[in-house]
Amino acid sequence: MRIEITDGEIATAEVLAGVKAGSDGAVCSFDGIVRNNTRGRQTLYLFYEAYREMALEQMRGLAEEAVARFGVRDVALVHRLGRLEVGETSVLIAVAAAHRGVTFEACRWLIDTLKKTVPIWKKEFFVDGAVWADGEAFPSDLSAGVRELDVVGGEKKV
Amino acid sequence: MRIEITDGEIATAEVLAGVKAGSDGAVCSFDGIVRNNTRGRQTLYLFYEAYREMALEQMRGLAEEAVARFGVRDVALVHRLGRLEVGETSVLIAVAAAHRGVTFEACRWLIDTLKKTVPIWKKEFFVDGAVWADGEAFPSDLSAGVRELDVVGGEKKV
Amino acid sequence: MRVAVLYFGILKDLVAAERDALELPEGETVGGLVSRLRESASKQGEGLAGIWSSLAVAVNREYAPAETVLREGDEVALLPPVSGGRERAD
Amino acid sequence: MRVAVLYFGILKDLVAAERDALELPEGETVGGLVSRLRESASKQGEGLAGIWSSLAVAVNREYAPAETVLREGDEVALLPPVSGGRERAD
Repeated sequence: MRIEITDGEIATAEVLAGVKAGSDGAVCSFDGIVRNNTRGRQTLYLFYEAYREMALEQMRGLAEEAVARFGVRDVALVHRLGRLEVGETSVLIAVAAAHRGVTFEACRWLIDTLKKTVPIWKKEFFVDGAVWADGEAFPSDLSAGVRELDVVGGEKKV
Repeated sequence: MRIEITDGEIATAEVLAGVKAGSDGAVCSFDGIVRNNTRGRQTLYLFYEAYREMALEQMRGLAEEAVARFGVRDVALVHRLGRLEVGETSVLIAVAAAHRGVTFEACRWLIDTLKKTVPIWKKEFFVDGAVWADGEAFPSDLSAGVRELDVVGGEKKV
Repeated sequence: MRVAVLYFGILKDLVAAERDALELPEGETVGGLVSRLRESASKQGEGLAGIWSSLAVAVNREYAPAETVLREGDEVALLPPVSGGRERAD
Repeated sequence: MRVAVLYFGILKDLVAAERDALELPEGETVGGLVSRLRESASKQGEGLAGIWSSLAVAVNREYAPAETVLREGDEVALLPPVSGGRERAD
């Protein structure tokens, strides 16, 4: 399994070629790329940052879970950090298996789960300013503790 | 839309790079590769043949239908013919859109539909012989006429 | 009238030809043509019942139902089930 | 006891720091620590209510619930909702 966080360009062709082995009949891949706009606002570039060591551990965990859950043979997961221009790949996922059905399912699950649980954030730079992109709420098992606390904390302080 | 039937190696990196444009945030791709075995029988190589002009027209039609049906921005569909070795790509599909959900759905639909309706066949060469791979039954709107005929023909001849 | 008949995949091996030119009566249909070919193959001991009932037929590169009436110069292709990469449980 | 606190994303901009070292009473929990930080931020006029209630917390690089008891030397990271590439309708 090739699990990587990199500061340079992602070598898409090399990652895809590397994930294949003789018993595989299918590779499904997902390529997340920097769009030229967010809700119509023109993007100049993005800046990705991560809690790097934790993100890498989370990515390893997801890859292992994908193999166990979907029965695929191999997974590659590469995320890039730093400044990315429009059109560049921020994340590349590739899944190999004998048959195609599970490669689609595992690849979709990996990108959906990665984007909710792996500690990576992006700041969007527009002509007229910059914002940290809104994230989705954490899955309840990761954030519930803090949410509950929020109510308790509020009572204490009022 | 890059729709191609080729006798040489598929240039995966070039096809993937070519399908992206500025407004895209996601590319999902599928890579069908020659496995080293079929039901445990060791594969030497495969030979793909097509009703070439019709296959190309069918592929064009599928790509257009995918854009209309899933609202994706662009599709690339490349199939290789001739002798293919284990590990080589026989078919490559790439789908680009602003958001990832539709790229997965369109890509999956394209490969599933291609493998049922585009006139391409493969012969599998093993150490101890060769067979044309069993195909799936045609979707009923493509084959029903002939099936019905089959019964009529049978009656005529008995 | 004369039509061209194309064979693909396993059918090509079975009839040992890629292409035929056939003389048919006016008004012959796709279904009628398939029946003729099937009968002729079975006379030559090449009957493979399964394949004839699972065919699709294309006329001038478009899938065509059995009732389609053929015309002079048509290109009729007999297509065994497509196997570009059928999924199966190993 | 002393713990390291790491800030990421929007929170890093908000508290204008990447990393803090905090002295805490023995037995302090993840939840207690977040309350302290939140209170201190709001005193400095940096309150951004939404962010504090949507955080996740990692202790030594693993997600940790509010009741987790902290220990000397722990690395506590405050994680705003992940935005590696949220899907949204344009």
